[in-house]
Amino acid sequence: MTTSTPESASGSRLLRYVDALREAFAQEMERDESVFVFGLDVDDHKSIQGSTAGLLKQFGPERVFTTPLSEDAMTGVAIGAAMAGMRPVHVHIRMDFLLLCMNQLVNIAAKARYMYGGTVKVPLVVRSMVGKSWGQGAQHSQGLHSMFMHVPGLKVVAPSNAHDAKGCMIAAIRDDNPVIVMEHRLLYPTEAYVPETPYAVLPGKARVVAPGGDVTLVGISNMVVECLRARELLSEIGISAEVIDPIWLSPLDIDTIVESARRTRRLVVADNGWTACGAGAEIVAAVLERLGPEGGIAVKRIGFAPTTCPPSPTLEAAFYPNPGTVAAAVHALVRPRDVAWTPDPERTKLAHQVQFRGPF
Amino acid sequence: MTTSTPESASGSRLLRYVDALREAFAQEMERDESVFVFGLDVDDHKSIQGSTAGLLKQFGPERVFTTPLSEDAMTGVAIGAAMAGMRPVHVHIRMDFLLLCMNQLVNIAAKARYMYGGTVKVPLVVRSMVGKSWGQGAQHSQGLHSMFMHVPGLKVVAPSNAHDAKGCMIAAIRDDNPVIVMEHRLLYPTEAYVPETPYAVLPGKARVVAPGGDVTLVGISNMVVECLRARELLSEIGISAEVIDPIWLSPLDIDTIVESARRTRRLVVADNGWTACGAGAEIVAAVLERLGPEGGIAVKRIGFAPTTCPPSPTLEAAFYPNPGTVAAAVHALVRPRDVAWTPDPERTKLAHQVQFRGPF
Amino acid sequence: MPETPEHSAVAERLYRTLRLIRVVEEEVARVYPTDVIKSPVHLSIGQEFIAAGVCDALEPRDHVSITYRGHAAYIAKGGDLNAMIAEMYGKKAGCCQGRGGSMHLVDSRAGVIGASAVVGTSIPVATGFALAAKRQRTGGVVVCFIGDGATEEGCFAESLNFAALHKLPILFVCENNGYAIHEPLAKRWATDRLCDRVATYGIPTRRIEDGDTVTVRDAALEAVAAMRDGGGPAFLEILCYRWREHVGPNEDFDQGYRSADEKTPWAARDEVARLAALLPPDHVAAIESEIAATVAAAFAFAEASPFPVPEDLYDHVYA
Amino acid sequence: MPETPEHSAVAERLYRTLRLIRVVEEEVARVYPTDVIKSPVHLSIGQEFIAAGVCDALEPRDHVSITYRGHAAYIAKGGDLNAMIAEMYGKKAGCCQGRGGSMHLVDSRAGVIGASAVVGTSIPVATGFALAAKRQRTGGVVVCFIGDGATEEGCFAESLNFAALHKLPILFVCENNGYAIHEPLAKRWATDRLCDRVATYGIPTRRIEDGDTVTVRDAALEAVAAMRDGGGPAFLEILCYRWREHVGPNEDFDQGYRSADEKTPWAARDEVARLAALLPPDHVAAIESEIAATVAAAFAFAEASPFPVPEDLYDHVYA
Ligand SMILES: Cc1ncc(C[n+]2csc(CCOP(=O)(O)OP(=O)(O)O)c2C)c(N)n1
Ligand SMILES: Cc1ncc(C[n+]2csc(CCOP(=O)(O)OP(=O)(O)O)c2C)c(N)n1
Ligand SMILES: [Mg+2]
Ligand SMILES: [Mg+2]
Repeated sequence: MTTSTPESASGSRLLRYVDALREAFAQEMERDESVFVFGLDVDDHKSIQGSTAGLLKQFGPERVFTTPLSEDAMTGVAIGAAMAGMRPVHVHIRMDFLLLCMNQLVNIAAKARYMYGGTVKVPLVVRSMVGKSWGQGAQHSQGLHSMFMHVPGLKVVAPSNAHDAKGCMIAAIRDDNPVIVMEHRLLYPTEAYVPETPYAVLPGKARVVAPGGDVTLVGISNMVVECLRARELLSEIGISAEVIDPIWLSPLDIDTIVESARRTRRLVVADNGWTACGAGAEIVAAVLERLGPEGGIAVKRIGFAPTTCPPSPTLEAAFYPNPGTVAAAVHALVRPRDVAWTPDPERTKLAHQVQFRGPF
Repeated sequence: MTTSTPESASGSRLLRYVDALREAFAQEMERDESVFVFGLDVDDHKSIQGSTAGLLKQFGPERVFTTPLSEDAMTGVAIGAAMAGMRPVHVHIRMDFLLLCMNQLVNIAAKARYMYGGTVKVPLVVRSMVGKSWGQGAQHSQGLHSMFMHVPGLKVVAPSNAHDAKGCMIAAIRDDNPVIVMEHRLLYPTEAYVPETPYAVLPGKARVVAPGGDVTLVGISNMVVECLRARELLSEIGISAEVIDPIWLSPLDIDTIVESARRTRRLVVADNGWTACGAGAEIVAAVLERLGPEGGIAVKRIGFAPTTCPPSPTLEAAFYPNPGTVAAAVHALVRPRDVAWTPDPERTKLAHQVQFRGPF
Repeated sequence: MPETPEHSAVAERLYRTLRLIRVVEEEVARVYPTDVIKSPVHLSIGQEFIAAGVCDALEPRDHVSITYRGHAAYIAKGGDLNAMIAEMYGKKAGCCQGRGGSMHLVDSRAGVIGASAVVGTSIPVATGFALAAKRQRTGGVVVCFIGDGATEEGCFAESLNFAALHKLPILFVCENNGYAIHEPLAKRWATDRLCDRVATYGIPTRRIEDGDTVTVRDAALEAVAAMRDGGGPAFLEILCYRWREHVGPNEDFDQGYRSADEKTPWAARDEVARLAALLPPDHVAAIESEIAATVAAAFAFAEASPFPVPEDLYDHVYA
Repeated sequence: MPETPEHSAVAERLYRTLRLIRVVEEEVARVYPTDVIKSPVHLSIGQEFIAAGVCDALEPRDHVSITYRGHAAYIAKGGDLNAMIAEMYGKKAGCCQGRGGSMHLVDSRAGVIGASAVVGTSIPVATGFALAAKRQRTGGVVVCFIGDGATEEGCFAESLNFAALHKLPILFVCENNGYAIHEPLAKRWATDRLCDRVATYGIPTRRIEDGDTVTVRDAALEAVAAMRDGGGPAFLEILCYRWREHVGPNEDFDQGYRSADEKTPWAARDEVARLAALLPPDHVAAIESEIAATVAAAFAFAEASPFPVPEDLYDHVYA
């Protein structure tokens, strides 16, 4: 198994995130008979936006199958199968549906190894997609990763590009612990260089995506993309942002973030979820515990507005952070005495968001 | 309706936390016919440790009733009844069981008013008890408040004494929003002055429980009691801790904490739960966002060890923070250059913990 | 249906409801590609007879619990049409002020309990409304519409047991269209003995296979009457067929997961056409122009209404 | 039971298991007030015949899924007794290294799936073991023991449907003792037609009311044989009675929620005594002293074992 980064080119092709995921499943299922993929609609013609396309044909209905609408029990089934030596990948088309599975995930999956004294393991992968986009609304849009980061025994990963999608998925499948994977609907069509051979993007290592000296900007999931765009906008007014992608949220590579924040003296976390008790709170608190009072670090969290997600476009636009709001927040932190600055809204849009139109 | 504090004496008696809760239900059910109390075992002879004692007799089985073991649906039933104009109090003997209810609580209760455009309200109270004590283990011990603090639309409260237990419960019952109440098993026998007449301890107001100048020590739920003990131990070595009880975790009165931390320059949060993405992370991050880089505030979170809760006494003792570990952490923060100090373990025990022996 | 004056009044009323739903949804489908609608739509075209038949048995004090595929029942229970279309357009005048969208229609005044996009979640919530109706002695009943897929969620079993235990006035209506998205029953149900299962809770059940609006209405009337007398819950499983794709405005027989043949018998007995044929043509024509005007007005209202302003975002998080 | 050599071997084996469970639990109850046991205990005294009968039908490759009231099935399936008692004492040599306690017994080598203290949660997990057994073609089956209360959780219905749909080799055994803590069935079940309900999934069911260990064993043998032939899941509802309080070592007939009369018929046909009477007295005596020695050794082992050290806290959070 090799490790690699999104830039490494030998044996790589430009691949979409969704195809990178699909390739990870195909390669791992080929390699290991105990891997199976199940969940509502994994075997239909839409195949979870294409991320499970072809698997049914290649591996048959014993290893690729849909389920009844019974998320709670299906999670338990996955846990049981995992304890019995298989490697289930359980798929949810929306992360919101994980709320139906919390009891099994938190009370059993996270705790089994511990409460059974190390005599069992739970090599389970739970895939869940965040539905941000056109009109998804209250119950098809949530990024609930912080709830899982809270619980010892779970791992949590949120790949932000095609390269990491494949590498993290392979790492998750090979991991002997339950891993919650947060995939982002809007990342599916995005492309990156992806090696053909299997490789793992392992837990606990963040990546400095773009260097900078004035502020440390941590992006989570698709917010990495939006932070990179914010970085471009900021560079035009002479602010240099270092963008970090934690990739794995649990275990979290706090060292890389601490290292950067120690240098820039400013830390902004842009999250794909609410801020209260969120991943941003964790990162800010952990960095400041580490740096101590001499730190004198300015901090700011950005995330969903503290409301339910509305579908109406005017409200939805105000609900989600975007490159413009990220850039404006960074500017306010870096130049607190300047008048507020907001980049031209037209320039803050991301190409794929302009193009995308619903429903799914 | 009056407001009051645990010290106010006129018309007050010393009452146990459990009896203060019971009195709140009796008074509110007397006042408002739409209030009802239901959940597994609320009507048996143990009556949720006595907290629902006598209610069945006084108000009859239409307003005080047990349920099947169906926490998910019962939560939905409570939500529906609340939307239809009633005021349900849904009781869970352990907070861990709320994991079965997450879908209804987060996807419906928290969002209904918003996603239905303000046309409905959900005046629901969810009582849940934290089972810390002798051998409760992995699934009977969790404090999951931060998961609920994360979600807009929910309120969260964790009364730490008998006075607030009654006042918060009355406020929760009268609130038109879903309120998650975290009660702590070990607080049930503790006494405070409790007014006889109904009163509310309203959302969004913290209390400075004991003044101090060297460090701001925020305690959550029963950790308030343990912080007060830590404060005594610290005072013996000349460290003066200001202890704050947020009471309501959502909405959170961050102003009171900011005010204190600005003065003491040191902030320690001792929580009754895990620290990752926990209430302590939220408080630390929010305070530092507010105080800005000139703050130069030293911070520290204390909570459950990042493991599952074990029942074996040697492990359990290491899992939970206690007045000794809190005091030691504060000391390290206040006097970072001193050698580590830990108070005599015998002196760090709380009286009721020494006495209590299982199982329930 | 024999030709008595009362019966023809019923037929006319049912037809009016059926036709209104059909015209609204066809208009939704027509405008959908122009991007005026701002959230995913789940059309009930072909299944309208269930909502029309059941809701005809209800009174204003009764409630219906609908799903994300809830346009039909919303309309049949008398939900405000302007507010519905405005909601789908994401407008402030929408029934949810643009905060719900097509999947979360609500009309508290008309007794329409808000819909959920998480399948099955509405079942216990509806049961809670029935508990409140009983405790508050309103005399009202609750109808809980669900799909076949929703019966697989654990809360369905939990709710049935609770409703039966407490003899709550709730009629569960399962619109069994044979699919959950693209997955057929055979891949989800161990057997099709749903009614038998529900009956074991002591709940009277009936399975309606004939696709007849009046059969549905009569069954609902009977169940509701028993419920108002304190008879406790009842259950109807009603076979039906979804003519369009699961979500979105189009047909999808080219997608391979089901064949157009499946639709043929259902299209042949389309209740909208069948009931029209039972009525005097001038009545049908009058209803048609009335409905055309109503629907045009609703879409015009939605079109002309303003969007919420960004500052509205923070309203209604808490009561 | 006719007197054939084979049958008396069975009776002796069943008796040995029953008696071992009874002696262990009575010893647990005896030492409990001395505070050596470090987590809440849920005794199965009076209900042992179910675990003893069912597990007699199993092979080492089979699994059992137990509950927090799981001492009986743990022992009957051959779980390590020393490790069990040490676990209850909170010792490092416990089957969970002191991380589980009485409510979370596990013995992977003996095929005992770990227990959960959240009622019902073990049902889908056991179903997952059955899925694995089928996919891995081990030929093994899974027995999932549950209480009557657990059948009220939604995951029970969900699991039954899935197990039947996929014809999984799992035998669900409901130990119906009529109570969940202090709440009787009448306050929780709309009807008692549990077997009828399960049967609607196409699952063969049987209700055993006679409290007979051999009846239980024979029913389990039959079900397991059918399952090994690919017959899919089966279900047994077995009536029984809990003689002690829900949690803790004592009787509780003075608490008012149930009367001692309820116990009388069950005590009259106590299976431990009944099977003992069927065996030659010298066999019974030999078994008795053997069990006494085994049990004494287990408690002595637990007593002598060291507690975990605080640093152990961080082991096994992740694999
Ligand atoms: C809990 C949950 N699981 C999965 C989904 C995805 N989903 C949306 S609609 C649907 C099908 C539901 O089928 P059914 O209940 O038969 O209703 P129908 O769409 O056929 O009217 C599914 C699986 C969801 N919204 N909620
Ligand atoms: C999900 C859940 N709800 C409630 C409880 C509290 N509780 C513990 S045991 C029990 C009774 C379970 O009854 P049953 O399944 O009949 O098993 P029994 O104790 O009678 O063997 C209850 C309600 C729990 N542990 N888990
Ligand atoms: Mg359907
Ligand atoms: Mg029982």
